[in-house]
Amino acid sequence: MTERITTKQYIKRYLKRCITGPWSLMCGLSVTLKYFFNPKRIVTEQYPENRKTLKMHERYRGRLQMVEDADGNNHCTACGMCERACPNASINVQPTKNIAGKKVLGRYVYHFASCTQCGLCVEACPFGAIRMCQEFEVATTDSSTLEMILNKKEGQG
Amino acid sequence: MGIINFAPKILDPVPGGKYVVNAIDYVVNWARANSIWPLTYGTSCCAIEMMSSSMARYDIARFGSEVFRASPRQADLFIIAGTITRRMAPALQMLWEQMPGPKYVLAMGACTISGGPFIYDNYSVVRGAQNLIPVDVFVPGCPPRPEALFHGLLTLREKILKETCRDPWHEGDTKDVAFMDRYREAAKAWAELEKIKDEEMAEARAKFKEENPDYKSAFKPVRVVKENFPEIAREATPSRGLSQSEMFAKLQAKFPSATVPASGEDTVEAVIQNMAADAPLEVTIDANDYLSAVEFVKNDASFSMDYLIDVTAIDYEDHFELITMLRSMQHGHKLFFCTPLKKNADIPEEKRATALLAKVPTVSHLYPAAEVKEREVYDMFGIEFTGHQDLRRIFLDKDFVGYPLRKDFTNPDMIKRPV
Amino acid sequence: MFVPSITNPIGDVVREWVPKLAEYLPVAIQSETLNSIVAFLVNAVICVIAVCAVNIGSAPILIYMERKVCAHVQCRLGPMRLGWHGTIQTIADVLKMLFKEVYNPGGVDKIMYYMAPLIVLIAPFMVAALIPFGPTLVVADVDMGIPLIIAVNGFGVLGILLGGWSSNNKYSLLGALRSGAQMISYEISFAMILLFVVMITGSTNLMDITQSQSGTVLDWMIFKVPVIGFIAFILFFISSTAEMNRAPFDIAEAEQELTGGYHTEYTGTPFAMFYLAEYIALVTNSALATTCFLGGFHAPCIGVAAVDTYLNMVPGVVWFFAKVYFMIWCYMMVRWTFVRPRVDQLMSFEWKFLLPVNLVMLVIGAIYVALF
Amino acid sequence: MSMTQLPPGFKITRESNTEEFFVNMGPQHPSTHGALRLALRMDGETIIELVPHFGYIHRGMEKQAESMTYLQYIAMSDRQDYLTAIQNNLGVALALEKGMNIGVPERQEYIRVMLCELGRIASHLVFFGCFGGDLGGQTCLLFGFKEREMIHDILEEVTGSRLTTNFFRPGGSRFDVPENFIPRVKSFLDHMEDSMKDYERFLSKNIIVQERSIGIGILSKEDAIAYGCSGPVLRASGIDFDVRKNNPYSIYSQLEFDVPTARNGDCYDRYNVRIAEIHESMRILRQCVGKFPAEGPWRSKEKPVKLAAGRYYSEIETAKGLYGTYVVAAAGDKPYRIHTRGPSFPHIAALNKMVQGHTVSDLVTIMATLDPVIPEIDR
Repeated sequence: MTERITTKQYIKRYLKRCITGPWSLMCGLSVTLKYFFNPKRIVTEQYPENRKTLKMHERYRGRLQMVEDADGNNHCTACGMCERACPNASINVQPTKNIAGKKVLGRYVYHFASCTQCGLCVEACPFGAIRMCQEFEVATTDSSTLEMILNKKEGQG
Repeated sequence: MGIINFAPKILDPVPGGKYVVNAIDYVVNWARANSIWPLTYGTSCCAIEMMSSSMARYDIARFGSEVFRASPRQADLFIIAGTITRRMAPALQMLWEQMPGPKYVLAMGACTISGGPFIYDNYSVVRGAQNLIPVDVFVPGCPPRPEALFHGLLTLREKILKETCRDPWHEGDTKDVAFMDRYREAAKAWAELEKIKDEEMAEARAKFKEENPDYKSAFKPVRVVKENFPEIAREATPSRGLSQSEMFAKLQAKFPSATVPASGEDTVEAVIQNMAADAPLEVTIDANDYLSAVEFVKNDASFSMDYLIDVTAIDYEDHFELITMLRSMQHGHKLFFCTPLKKNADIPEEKRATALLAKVPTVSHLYPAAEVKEREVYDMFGIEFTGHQDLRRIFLDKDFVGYPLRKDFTNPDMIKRPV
Repeated sequence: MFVPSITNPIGDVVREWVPKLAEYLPVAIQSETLNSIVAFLVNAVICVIAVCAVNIGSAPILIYMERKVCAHVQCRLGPMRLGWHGTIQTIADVLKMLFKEVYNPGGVDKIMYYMAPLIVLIAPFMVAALIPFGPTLVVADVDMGIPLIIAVNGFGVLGILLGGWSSNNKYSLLGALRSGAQMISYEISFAMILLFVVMITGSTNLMDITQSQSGTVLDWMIFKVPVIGFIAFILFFISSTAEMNRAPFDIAEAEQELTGGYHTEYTGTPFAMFYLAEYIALVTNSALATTCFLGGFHAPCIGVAAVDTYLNMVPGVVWFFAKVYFMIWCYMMVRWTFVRPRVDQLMSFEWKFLLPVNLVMLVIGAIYVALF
Repeated sequence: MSMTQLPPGFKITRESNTEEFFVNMGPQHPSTHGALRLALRMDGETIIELVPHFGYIHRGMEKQAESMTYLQYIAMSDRQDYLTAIQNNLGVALALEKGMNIGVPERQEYIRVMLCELGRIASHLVFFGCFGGDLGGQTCLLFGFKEREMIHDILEEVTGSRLTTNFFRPGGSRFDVPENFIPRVKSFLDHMEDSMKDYERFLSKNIIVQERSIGIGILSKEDAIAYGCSGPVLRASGIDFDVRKNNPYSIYSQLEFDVPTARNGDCYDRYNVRIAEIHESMRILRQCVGKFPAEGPWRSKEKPVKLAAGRYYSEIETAKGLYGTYVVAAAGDKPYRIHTRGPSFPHIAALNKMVQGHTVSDLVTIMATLDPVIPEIDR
């Protein structure tokens, strides 16, 4: 920016900045002082301490979970829609045959390690057999625990 | 490190010395576990959540970990936040090596644990940081919430508190974790099990069928009821500037080779008439006319296409199609040039994968914006731009083999998505 | 034989006690020279321990304070989980840094590399020895106090330059060069403003300077010379911030630009020393500001006898540290408020603004001394 | 020193008496905003030339997209410009709607506009924070993120995730907004208005900020167009171009808002334009809060996402600029190819033009005001 100005203008501008400059800095300082002396403005949530009151929203997408009734029965029919909807092979539905020879859910293998919690599987499931749970404390030191079997019981059929 | 590692050797034989060693352990672990300084390292989405966790709302400072060091030499914890690509991997390993021990690694997010969304059909992402450096704590999620990161931090803290100078911290080993292989093996194993089960159950099933010939399951899967919504037609807001047919007429007057792909019995005019009002006009133009056509629409006053949106390409069986997207800032209309480029058939089959198959004049002297975009097309498709000043690979290493966006591209690291 | 002696109240006590204790020794080895040597050594050890204790002891407190101040400015809580409100967080940090692996990157000049943090530490320690903490609490009551401080303060830049150069890293080198240019420039206005104080009080002895500010608040240097004193204080504040390499003048570290500047390559204990030096410099500079402008260890008397007697009942050292911590808080508020100027702007600010103003101040000071 | 062989990418030949040297910034550097590597050719602290090296976060999204279903690609698009993932979702959804030839009901339009404007504010707040932070004022960074968390809260309640929203679908969205959405947005706006006053007082008039950003990194009108810049960077150079005005999508044509522009195209202008955009977004949100239809369908009839063969192009104005999605559809639920035109790519390409003759400190300022998101460049 090469702007041509006279010496008089330059000096005028220089002196003006000598006043406005410190004033602008004072304005900035006033904001920090205001924040410093007002403990009500602190917005911190203390996570491990607030564990009891901390609740995720209803739609929060945590880990995948099977919808089960009181007896542990699930609604899964092992149709594999979720497996096809999953973008990255996080779901592996392994069907089996029950005593009547009908295809039912054997193991619902869920790879939490690669799950991106996009929720496409839940969307794809025609029977509402799975959902995203509200769990978020999921850190582990052992990566093999991230591979889990979601169903406790074989599917019904 | 250093002196305290000798403490057990000297003190343990001394009577009562082991209590001193225990005390040293306690103090050292206490200090290490409560003062974890992370390294500022983030490549993508998880980095934002990592930043969020150090901000006012979640405040990682409560754990004493707000001292994000920009230099690896002063950091204790390597939070790998974000996807690791093959190109980034050496840098990541070097950063880890530069950290003084004891150092810990926290893999944050699905990408760093297993490759996450980038497992299938991917040639550039490292599937899991464990392949590169030893990882202590895994925090799954995409991206994990700040609370989840804190939970990871607390998990790491627990881990550090269990250490002892009798078995001092040492560099762990990297693990070859081919998650996909494990998935497949598990599936195979299950299939085997199924076979055995089938055999075992055969008798019981037959018996069951005999006993209950007209067995009907009580289980009736209930379909989720979906709300009914009205069907709504799309309304296209017309673009400004020249209409599609006006543009096409003007272009064809100058370049007779310009057409619009018409399928079946529709005439070109009919196709243009039927175009949605907000769709850009896509004109197929001969490769020989390409440069002069771009020049023409740039300089012609009624077109004045001064803005290059993008240059990209599509790979078809026998030809590429170069798409040059142009827009007029002044008028507001958009014009896409689709230039079919015949693939060079003279190149022998075995060399095709690594050879440049087509050639087209560059437009980077007309639009500086095209410089990087054409490099991208060169990198991804292997189309040569004659006259380009600086035609290098842009996203991939210079020794990368092949052009990934070609349909026949193969790479040993790529896992095909099952159909 | 000439034996140097340190003149301070502790020294007097030691000098008194050493001959008395020496009488118990065999007569053959009793001598005046020995007595004075022993007295000097004992005195020196006590003083070194005292200075170290005050400085190193205050560093964790300051680090904790800084973390809390910045947290509250930024609407968060800061360290909370270790001890009551995270009070012992910094102790864990210090311990951890001591237990970290220390190694040097390839291609460094090892002697220089490990010497640099030590050199950086020297300067603030020496300055601390000259500061009168109370009416009788001064390690070295030197007549040439102010010139000595000016001389010693320039020492720190040497360590930073060495550290940056020997690290064999371009970022470190850039940081060191920046800081070298910056500190040498700001040294000048730093010295000028101290000279202004010397001119008004007529002494270079820090104890004399403090004593000349006795009386009410209005006798403090900052208010003694109307308006000019306050401007001088602000100028001192600015130049000392730059001297300490603290934000907003921390272009030598400039995390966003140079990833850490001169200490990019340092690990563990050497890095902790740089860190320590930064905070000790903060103490000494605040102490200097307190001594020169805020009346040192004098109570803020307001001229009303009833109040003043109560204020004077509090020992001077408490007042001194109260003022020092107030100054430190000011430095911190400034650090967490302002953004960092560019290198060339920083230099032109020094040479085109600060220095001329300082010269004018000196002239006005001279006129003031001549008139009153 | 005469360099006979310059490293790849450097072009300028010059005679110099002083020794030139090369500095590598990145791929892991605090102020490159991600995994970007900048090779600098410097004379002292003055930058002679800069060569950006991309690809450190190239994740091959376009290759993957070829084998993905469209819905899976919407989930993938979250990971491009993750600062406003919700806007990427909209960009893809609009292109798919063109292919499916379906529209969306009015209520959904309002949901889209409101969430996108919230996303824009969130992104600009990150800019505000990073701008202050990169200049050395760490406090700014935290101020910016403080309000951003409130937006995240709203987004999480609506979409289920803080960053990777995966929310919009062709013809609608995944869910309807919850009941307390409008009151929450309202209270957020009230809070935001107060905070912005403080923040502007804190940074806008600050003399150090002005000194460091006025006249720095000037991008002329001609260069801005030639390099294909868009969004606030283009508008700061004095060009009144905003897809929301020039090619209105959704219901932007029914809403009142201005397109803030500036004249000089320097860092301070880019900063001011973004701050003004926050105010404009708040204005849009206020209008939406007033007009939001309480009743009515929130999506059109659910259909399987299958496109007719053809090519569909949609463009929207994200917080960074023009975000184009080019879908080459084969018949069925999988694309033949999807190409994304991200706004940050041209900005970094134009970086060399802006930094020449400035110092490393200025480079940091310029990078901050370009506000790039590297994964969106590399894809």
